[in-house]
Amino acid sequence: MLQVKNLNVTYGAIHAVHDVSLEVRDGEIVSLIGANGAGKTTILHTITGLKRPRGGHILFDGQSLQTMDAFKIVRLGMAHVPEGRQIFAQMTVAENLDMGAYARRDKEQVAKDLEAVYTRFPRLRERQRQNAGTLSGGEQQMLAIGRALMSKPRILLMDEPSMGLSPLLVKDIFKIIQELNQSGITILLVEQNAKMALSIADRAYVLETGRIVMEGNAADLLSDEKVKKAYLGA
Amino acid sequence: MSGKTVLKTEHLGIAFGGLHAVTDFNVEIHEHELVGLIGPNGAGKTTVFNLLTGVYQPTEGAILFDGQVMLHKKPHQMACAGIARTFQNIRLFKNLSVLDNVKAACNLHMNYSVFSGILRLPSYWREEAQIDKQARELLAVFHMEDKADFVAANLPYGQQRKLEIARALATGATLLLLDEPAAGMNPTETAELMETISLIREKFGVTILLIEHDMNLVMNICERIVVLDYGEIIAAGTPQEIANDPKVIGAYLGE
Amino acid sequence: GCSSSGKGVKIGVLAPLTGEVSVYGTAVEKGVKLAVKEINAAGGVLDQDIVLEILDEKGDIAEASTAYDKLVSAKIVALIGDVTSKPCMAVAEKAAKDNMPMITPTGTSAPITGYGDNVFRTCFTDPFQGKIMATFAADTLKVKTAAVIYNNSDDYSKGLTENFVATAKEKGFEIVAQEAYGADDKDFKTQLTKIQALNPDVLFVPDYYETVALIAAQAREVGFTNTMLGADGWDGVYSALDTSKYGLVDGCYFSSHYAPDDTDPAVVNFLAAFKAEYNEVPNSFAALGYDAAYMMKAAIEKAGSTDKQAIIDALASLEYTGVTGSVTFDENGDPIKPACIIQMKNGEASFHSRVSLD
Amino acid sequence: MDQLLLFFKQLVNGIQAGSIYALVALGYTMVYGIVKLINFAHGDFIMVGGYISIATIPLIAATGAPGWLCVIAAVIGCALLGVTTERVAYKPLRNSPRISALITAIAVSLLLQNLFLLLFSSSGRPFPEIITVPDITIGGVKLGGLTVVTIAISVVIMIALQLFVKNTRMGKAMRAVSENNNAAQLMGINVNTTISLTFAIGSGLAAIAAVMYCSAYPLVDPYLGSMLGLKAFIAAVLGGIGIIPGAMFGGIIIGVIESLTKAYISSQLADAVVFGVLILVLLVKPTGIFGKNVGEKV
Amino acid sequence: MKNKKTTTSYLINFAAIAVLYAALKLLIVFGVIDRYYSGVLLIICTNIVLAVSLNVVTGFLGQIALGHAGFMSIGAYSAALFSLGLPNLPAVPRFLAALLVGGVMAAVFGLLVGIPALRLKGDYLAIITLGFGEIIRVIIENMSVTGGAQGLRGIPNLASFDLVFWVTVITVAVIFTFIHSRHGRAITAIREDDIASSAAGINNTYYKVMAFVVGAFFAGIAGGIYAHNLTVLSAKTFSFNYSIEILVIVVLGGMGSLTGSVFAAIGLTVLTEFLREFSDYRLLIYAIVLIVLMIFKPSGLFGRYEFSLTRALHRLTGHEPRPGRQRKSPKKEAES
Ligand SMILES: Nc1ncnc2c1ncn2[C@@H]1O[C@H](COP(=O)(O)OP(=O)(O)OP(=O)(O)O)[C@@H](O)[C@H]1O
Ligand SMILES: Nc1ncnc2c1ncn2[C@@H]1O[C@H](COP(=O)(O)OP(=O)(O)OP(=O)(O)O)[C@@H](O)[C@H]1O
Ligand SMILES: [Mg+2]
Ligand SMILES: [Mg+2]
Repeated sequence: MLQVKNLNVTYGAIHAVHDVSLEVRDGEIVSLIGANGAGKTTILHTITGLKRPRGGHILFDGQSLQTMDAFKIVRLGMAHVPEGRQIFAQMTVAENLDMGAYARRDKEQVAKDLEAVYTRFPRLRERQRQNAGTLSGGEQQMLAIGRALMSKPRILLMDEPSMGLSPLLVKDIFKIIQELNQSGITILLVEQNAKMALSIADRAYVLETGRIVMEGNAADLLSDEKVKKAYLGA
Repeated sequence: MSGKTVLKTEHLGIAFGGLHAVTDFNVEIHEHELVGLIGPNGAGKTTVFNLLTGVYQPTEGAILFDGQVMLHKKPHQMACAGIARTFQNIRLFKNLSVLDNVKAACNLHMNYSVFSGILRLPSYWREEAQIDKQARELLAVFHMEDKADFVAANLPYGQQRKLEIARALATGATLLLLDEPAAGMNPTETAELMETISLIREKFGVTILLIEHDMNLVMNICERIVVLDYGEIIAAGTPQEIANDPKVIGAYLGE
Repeated sequence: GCSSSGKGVKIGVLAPLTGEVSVYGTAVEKGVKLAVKEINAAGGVLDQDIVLEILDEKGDIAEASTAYDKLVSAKIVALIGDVTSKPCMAVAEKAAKDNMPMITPTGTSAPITGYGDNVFRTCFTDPFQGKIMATFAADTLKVKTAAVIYNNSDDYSKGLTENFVATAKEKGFEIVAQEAYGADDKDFKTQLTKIQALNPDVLFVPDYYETVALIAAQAREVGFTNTMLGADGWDGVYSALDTSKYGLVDGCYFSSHYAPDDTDPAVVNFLAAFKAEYNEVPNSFAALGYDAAYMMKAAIEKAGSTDKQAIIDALASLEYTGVTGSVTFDENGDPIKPACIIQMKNGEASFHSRVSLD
Repeated sequence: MDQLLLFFKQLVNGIQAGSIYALVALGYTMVYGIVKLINFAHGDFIMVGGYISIATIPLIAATGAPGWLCVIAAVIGCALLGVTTERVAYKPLRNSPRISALITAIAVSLLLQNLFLLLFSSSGRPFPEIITVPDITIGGVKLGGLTVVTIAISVVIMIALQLFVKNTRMGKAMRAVSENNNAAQLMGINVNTTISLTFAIGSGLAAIAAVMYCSAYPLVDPYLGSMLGLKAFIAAVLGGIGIIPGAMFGGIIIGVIESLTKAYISSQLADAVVFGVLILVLLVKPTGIFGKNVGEKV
Repeated sequence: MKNKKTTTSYLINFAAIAVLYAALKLLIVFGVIDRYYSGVLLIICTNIVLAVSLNVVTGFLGQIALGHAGFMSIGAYSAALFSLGLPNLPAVPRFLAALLVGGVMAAVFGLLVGIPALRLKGDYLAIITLGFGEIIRVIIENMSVTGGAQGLRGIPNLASFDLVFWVTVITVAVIFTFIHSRHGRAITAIREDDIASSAAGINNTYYKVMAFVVGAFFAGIAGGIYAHNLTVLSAKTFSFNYSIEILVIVVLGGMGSLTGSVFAAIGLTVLTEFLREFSDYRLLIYAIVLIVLMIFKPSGLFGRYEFSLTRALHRLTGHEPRPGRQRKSPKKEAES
């Protein structure tokens, strides 16, 4: 479904991503783990068109994305829960969710999905009228995820969704991710919480300073000594 | 519970419009303690920090720091009094050098005048030399001495968090408030952070109040934990007590 | 700039060709250029062409001062300019030190010529015109009451007002209102409404024609039907009015240097030549620039050399008759000439009478 | 004359001037609200609108159609100008310090002024009378027909804009873009077209304002826009910049304050008083009269 | 800190300035630099003082201020009135004292304006400073001591090249040392993040006002130079357009780079003079140049970079000093 070939990304002098190739097959959960500054966010940004690659190809259902505008890519059915939440601070919670469905026309289905999001995150329902900017860190994270869901994506890119969430919610989030995946949404998951991520993912890639150093079956990686030492803190 | 009381809050509370973000918040923290403040998202933890650092003014209750009542104090006054903090979403002086980030926080215990600064009088050289030394030593504690001349924005995430802590310490604070210092770190980095925290606690003898969702960290280094939910304290005690408290498990830890 | 070969008699011109007051600067420039074109066609001066060094100063004091220095470096023998009063003073201050022959065509503020014996002007001074119009109002129009609306941040407007009011006292008619407005104002209804409420016999509007056009229209709008008076700044007011609005200024008078319908050949030729050159009707700025150029030429001829002191002496004792009347300079370097009163009627500005201060 | 009557006349004078400010301020606030750029060139767009009108009126008159139809040409012209300006001058600076964009806006303003100075000389051109609406007289106070029209137009535009931004899809897109460019793209919003549209509307409004302004003060010169733009901007800030009803309100207020100051305090100090009021308001309410105070969550 | 290195670098820079001064002086004496060029030099110096002073507020404190010309005018008028009031003082002390008076008066107003105004941020601060600037203008226009609309005339022409040159050098040096002291550090910290700065114990209001007052003080000095250079003052000159011209210099040079301000001040002044030839086209060209520069150098010609003679010399002589962040030596800007 999503194919990335020899991707190279630079910020001025900094060469953040070197020849990264990865693929996400239809219906999979693929997880991308790596230390801070490894280049995970950069890769996601490049896939959704927020950043232009220096070189390489990105294919989504056979269409190449590397020169496509972000808003077009999104309309192809790709949603992105960005790092740092990027919610609309001056809009209310409800308006934020509404923006999530911007590209959609099917009114009544949107209403249903909104209801679904509220049932997933009751806290958001409580705060419908509150300015998103004044939400707590975790509440903002919920909102960011909810907003992404409102676009009814076929593939969902999540950048550290569990960041800043309470243990209870972290568990929920990963449950939700699995549910979403069962409901047919393909998922590319960037996580610091590697243990959790690997435990729900089908396959995974390990990124170090912009290069893929390991890839394969999530279960295998989970039991891999090197990975344990580096990312599972055990 | 050894040592004298550093911080005491009495019925501390704040409401935003109708919303009571924090209500009847009472804690007593003793010198040299390391206390954890946990609770569900939106429980009011960061708000407590904002109250303690003068970002928000409480709508009820009082804050006693070193026995003095802290009323209508501005953030910088709180800092001068000895309460320093880090932020949930990092707030560094992005375009300043790492060294200057720390030096800026030393400002409150420098006192050469504008004129000695402009005319480069001896007092300027003396104090500048002194804080230059201090700042570099402080960075050394975080193994960042070699990064002194980097622009803060170009630091990797983990080191940005550390720099924020260093900056807070540079104010000469006796009470340190850390808001989710481990957020966005992987277990290995977190482990390293835990060492640093205990280290600075020994080295600078500061009292620490810390918000964190990483239970591994909290349970391991905190001596005492306060649990907040919907702005109210639902439990307080040792990690073991908290870990087995059904209320906490229900509201926060889950099982 | 439009300097041709370095050889020839170099005369400097300073004027605002850009910026808010460039309207007046460009008018003067046109007048000067036309004159010099004619002069050179007629054989120039001292058997040489007059070469103009024209510099823009944006109506800004600092720019005027440096621009003047630049002209001095370019070795000009005399200066025509500046156009507006304050830059004029900054320049005069320096010119006096250099003993540089200087004629300002339009710098009306009284002190300008006080900077030195080298400074002359072709236009009336503010006091002069203020007095003239007050005299005219009293003696000819026999008014009992008058009001003034003036531009508070413009020295020309303010200078005229002060003297008009002062003379009114002597002449014994009452000033019922003095209303001010700011430099960039376009709405004067409030002040005019106040004035209208007092219904004075005449309203004195000492400003330049573009503002005057707006004030006239709004004065009529708030119901003021009496006569309005102005000074040489009014020349050209029709150009700022839509043809359908000419009626607004019917029966208004202003003082000027010459009358467009004057049969004096100097005037007739000037109007014709100007129309031919630029295909527009000149205003008094153009006329004054034109005369300034001719005076300078006359002086240089009289001096028989381009020696600065010689030119200055020549100017001091010059008797010249041009478009803006026959001029001699008083000891300050201000022109001694009568003003003619122009009357406006259905689109025509025509000679009404000549007034001089006894 | 009866003092009360005089007072009402002065009030009306204020409203007359104010309704123009309001109209201009609406365009200003519109652009600022979305792009967060103080478009110093807005006043000069009005100037351009004035010249376009002058150029087209004779042609329209020739066809026998009413002269005010020139507004169509003006709107189109200004909209194009606005969009091009944004594409050429502002777009490259979207991710630069905002002040660089501010300086560019100032430069654009300078450019337009001097371009038109070259094209049409600095001498003002009289603006023909194209809007002839009978005056209304209530108890001795004459309310100019032009004023009535101006106010009506401003109100209509205000309401229309408000509805547009709050309720339409495009309007939502605009608000999203103004808040967070990247996030907006992730919602599937085409940022470029959104911003272009914003400028098109803003400049279109400038054109309408131009026609009304020139009809009220029938003299068009290249510097027409500079002071007008400034006053309107102040009106917008007073009302709470970015807030559409605020602009309307601010405009009228400024006009009335000016008029009453000239009438009863001092015609010299009117400008000072206007700014003084602005300052006082901002000190009491830092985001303007209608501004909502949005503190940053720490 | 105060080791051989800094002291020598101070000496080097001072030497460089002295050489520059001597060179210019000679050129003037031998008439290579004639009246016109030395006149331009004075204007350049005035603009340098204006730009570096505004840079304190806009570049280092990070606040847009559109009222700088207002403070300049206060300095100009009070300096002028002072020297007019003391006609029989010898020229040099008379001029310097006048500048000081101008500076102090402007600073006082800076304080009065700053305390309320600086409660606002960003565009609101911009507009409020603009407002104060215009109010000052209107008031000056309506006072009698200032000559009102007629303007103030007959101000002694005391602004000699030598004095103005050194005043400029000192201004730049002082602002440099100020910025590179604890106070300057606090001010830049506020620019970077005012919430973090107050949490780090910095009294935002205090330092904001300080920056504002310092800026106003030197704007006043610039006003004093202006007045004694042109001998005529008109309130109109100091409208907000002038404030904007100054802002343009700062932004073009680079907010937070004194070097930038200096070179931009020189560049733009020279450009204006050069374009004078093109009479009616000049402002058009000027505008286009500005737009192009902004598009291609959005953060100004120098960004936050500061030129250092000492560093340059080191590079020439091969042995690089400790690499890393730019340390810069004072006074250097006054070069050229
Ligand atoms: N805007 C930027 N400008 C310059 N360098 C950048 C920028 N963004 C990221 N980088 C650099 O690119 C590299 C990869 O950054 P990235 O944010 O993709 O890492 P990451 O894996 O997402 O880290 P984290 O786990 O902290 O989110 C880092 O070295 C970072 O310093
Ligand atoms: N300025 C404000 N206006 C309105 N509501 C606010 C404001 N600040 C905080 N709140 C609300 O108060 C509650 C507490 O917020 P706070 O940031 O303290 O939560 P928290 O405990 O830090 O949560 P997290 O762990 O997610 O950071 C939240 O529900 C938030 O929406
Ligand atoms: Mg990341
Ligand atoms: Mg929090």
